[in-house]
Amino acid sequence: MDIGIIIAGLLTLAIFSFLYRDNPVYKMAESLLIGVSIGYFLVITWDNTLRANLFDPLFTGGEIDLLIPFGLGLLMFGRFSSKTSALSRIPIAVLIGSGAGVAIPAMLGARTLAQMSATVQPLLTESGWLNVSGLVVLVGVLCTLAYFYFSREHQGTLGRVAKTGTWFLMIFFGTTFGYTVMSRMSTLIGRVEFLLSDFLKLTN
Amino acid sequence: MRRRVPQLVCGLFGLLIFTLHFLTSDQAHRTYRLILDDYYQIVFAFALLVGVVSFIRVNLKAVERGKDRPYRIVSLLGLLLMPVLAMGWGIGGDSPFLWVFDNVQVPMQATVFALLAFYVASASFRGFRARSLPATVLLLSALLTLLSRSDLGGFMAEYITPVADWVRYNPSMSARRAILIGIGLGSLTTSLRVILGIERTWLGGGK
Amino acid sequence: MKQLQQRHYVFIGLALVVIVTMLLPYRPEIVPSAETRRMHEYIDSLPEGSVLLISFDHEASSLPEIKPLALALLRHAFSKRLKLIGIALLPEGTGVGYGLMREAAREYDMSYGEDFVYLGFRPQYVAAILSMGESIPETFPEDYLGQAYDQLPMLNGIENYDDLACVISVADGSLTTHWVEYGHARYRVKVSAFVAASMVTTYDPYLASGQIYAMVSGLRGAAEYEKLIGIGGSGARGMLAQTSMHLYVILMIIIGNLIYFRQKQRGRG
Amino acid sequence: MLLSNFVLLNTSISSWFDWSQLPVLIGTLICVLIVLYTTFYQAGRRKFKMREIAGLRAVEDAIGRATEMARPILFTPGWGGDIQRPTTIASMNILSHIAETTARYDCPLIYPTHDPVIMSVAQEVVAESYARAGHPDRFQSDNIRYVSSSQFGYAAAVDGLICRYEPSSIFLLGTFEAESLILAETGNSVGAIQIAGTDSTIQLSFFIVACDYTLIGEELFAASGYLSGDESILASVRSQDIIKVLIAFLLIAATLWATFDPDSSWWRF
Repeated sequence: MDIGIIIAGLLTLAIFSFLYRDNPVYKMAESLLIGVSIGYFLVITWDNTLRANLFDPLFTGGEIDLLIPFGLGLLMFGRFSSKTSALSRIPIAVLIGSGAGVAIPAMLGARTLAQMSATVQPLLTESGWLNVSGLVVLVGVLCTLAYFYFSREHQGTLGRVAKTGTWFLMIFFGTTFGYTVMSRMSTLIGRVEFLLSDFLKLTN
Repeated sequence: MRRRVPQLVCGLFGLLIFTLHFLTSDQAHRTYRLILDDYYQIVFAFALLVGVVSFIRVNLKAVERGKDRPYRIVSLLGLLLMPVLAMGWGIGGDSPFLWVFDNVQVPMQATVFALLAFYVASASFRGFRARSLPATVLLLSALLTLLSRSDLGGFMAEYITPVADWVRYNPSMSARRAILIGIGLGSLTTSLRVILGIERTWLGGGK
Repeated sequence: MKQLQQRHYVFIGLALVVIVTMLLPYRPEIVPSAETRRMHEYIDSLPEGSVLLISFDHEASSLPEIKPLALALLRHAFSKRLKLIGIALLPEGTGVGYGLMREAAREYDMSYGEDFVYLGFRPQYVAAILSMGESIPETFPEDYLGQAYDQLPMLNGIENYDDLACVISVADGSLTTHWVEYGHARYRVKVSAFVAASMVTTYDPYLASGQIYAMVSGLRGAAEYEKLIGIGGSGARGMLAQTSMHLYVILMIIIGNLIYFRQKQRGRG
Repeated sequence: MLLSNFVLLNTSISSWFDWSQLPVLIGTLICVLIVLYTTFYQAGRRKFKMREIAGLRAVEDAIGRATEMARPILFTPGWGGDIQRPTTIASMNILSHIAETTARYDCPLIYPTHDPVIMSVAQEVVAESYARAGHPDRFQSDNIRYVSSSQFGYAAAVDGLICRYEPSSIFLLGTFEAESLILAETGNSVGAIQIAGTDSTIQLSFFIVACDYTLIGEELFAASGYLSGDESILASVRSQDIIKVLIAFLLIAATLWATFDPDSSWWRF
């Protein structure tokens, strides 16, 4: 049998042993996973980012404007000593600042405005009937928004509306839970398929 | 000085990126890409080196103290192994680097993921109690979805699935919309405060 | 200690259900849903030679669910002679995406560089999505195999999203959101998705608002798509186990509640 | 002359301004005005009061419990976010508050993360909190550690920490993906009190089922203001409420409009 499959199969069983409880076999597999996954990520980052986007274009391609991000990156090394650690705040400031600059139009456009537009539907159908689904969506959005209203205690009318909002929330959480169960079960099916057919050769 | 400079840098970059979002000129687009793509990645890569050094330090200290020694050594060896393989034989198609990834890392990760199926079952057993009206609504909605997506044929396909789909596209979706709008607003104001320099926690707190 | 044991019984039950149903040879009948049909019709309607960008936005760990989905899509696209560009936005999906494209391409005799290319991975997904809107060749100066962008005949004249029919995100998490929020919102590129079932409700609002054009989800969606294109695959194989496991979870919820109500009654008595 | 100048200006604007983004620009300006108004004008005049959020009292209880039992607190921001994400910033605000309390009672605070930048920022935040509490000597930077960037490597590592430290309280505040339930169920198995809060809508359903208290979406942002007592955050929560009221009115008005004039489209942004 392929040595790779044997190793993969044994490691699979080692991780599953955590279901019983934390144990030395699991701990060994866990430590290996952590180490190998950091190593993998390190190599990929080196190859994709530092080599391909910084050192190659800077030192062989002569793209001098890359000196700015290079300098910013080096400032991160300030963290190695408590005296210089404040230097690392500058590259972090660039990340956080530009992240905020991207987030504002993105959050407003795609999250808020687009979701608002999609909520608006005529409440009467073309044949003159009440558009029940459209009304439910509108009421759902309004009630749930009321649940997220923080400036006043949820009493009286606001309280009743917000409470209806929690029902909508619960319906949503229930539906999501249901769909996610499907997904998680598929993953287990995949693992069991591997164990049964590749590792133990019980099926094909 | 230790606070002012980063705060200023942060505000300027925020404003710059925000403005660039609305511009169409090639120069604007190029700058936007340069900052978001190259700056982000390169700074992140250096931060990763800092993170890895800290990881190694924490583990070496533990090895010295003798706490969980074998496990810590395995972690460190695993971390060392990947760059060594990559430097020796490359990372392409049939390299040992990818072999370790495929036969060690991927199966373990997929199995940790598969643990979720068991946790879903135990959480369903433990957490889905009809304690109150909202909890009952949660439970019924979950049951409805699960039933509708099981292939039980006949009755299910004809009656339960349409009802479940209606619930999914209407009441359920409306709640998610409102959550999205709310998160959008929360993110928006947080980002504004970051750019305006009112939000300073990331500098270690601003009080 | 008592709770620990209860937990273990639940685990053992689930393990038995999945192992036994996987060993049985029975395959249930599958009826494709409207949602899956919409995607199928869309891909079917594209003229030969249209370019699709397929983004493998998933981790290696979700392969069991993603693989049947991705293969169904790739097989359909190749059989319609569409041109495919593959990319990955998560490092772990990179090798997986390349492997899947090659596997499907072999079945249809598609050649690399003419009918499909794989550009590989770009870190920082938001940045990568935005950057491709400006220029794909600048974002990916070379492909996964290290060949220069302009050396690949298929990529001739493909500058940015305007030159694509659609972006299809194959995702196990929330990355499709970024295609919508950055790709679609800023560059108006059409976005469709093949996603893990867990992501369905996340994407419903986008699907309903048209920000996502069409969506196929989960092992079941894969089984439905396999049926529509008339090719069997691993989607159909897992369906019996899937249904049995749903019923098991339902049973757990019911038993949990029975115990809860009995305890409550005892508490009162 | 004047008119032609104006036309010239107008055409030059239209050539460099992306008109499809106009609603976003207007929306942003309105929001900026409201935030500025509540932060600088209204805040000076009256104190903001906020409604009680159940999860918040629980935060204080959880800290109290850990200090009483002299067991560690574990805080993790999830695998899905990075430092640019507003949710991460909100989570840092809460971390800062919790760290101040743990410093006072000398209760260990373990903070594993998947992102090295988040690690750096969290170290600063916690170090500063310990200094503010008057115990800079109690701060151990090694407790704030980078574990692995891989999703399930991170999950396995945090699971391991939970089993070995047996924290009495666990805070899962930030952006989570599939790892959410792995962490929550493991936390439950060691008997920890768990408080979760996230903007990831799917994971909310798991947190609701498995954790003791869950901050839903925007509540996380509000909580960061409430706990830190920071007037400026409370002011922005207030501004969010004002915007929400505007949105509600706009939705109702647009729906009525669309009902009586189905061909209208001014409300499509």
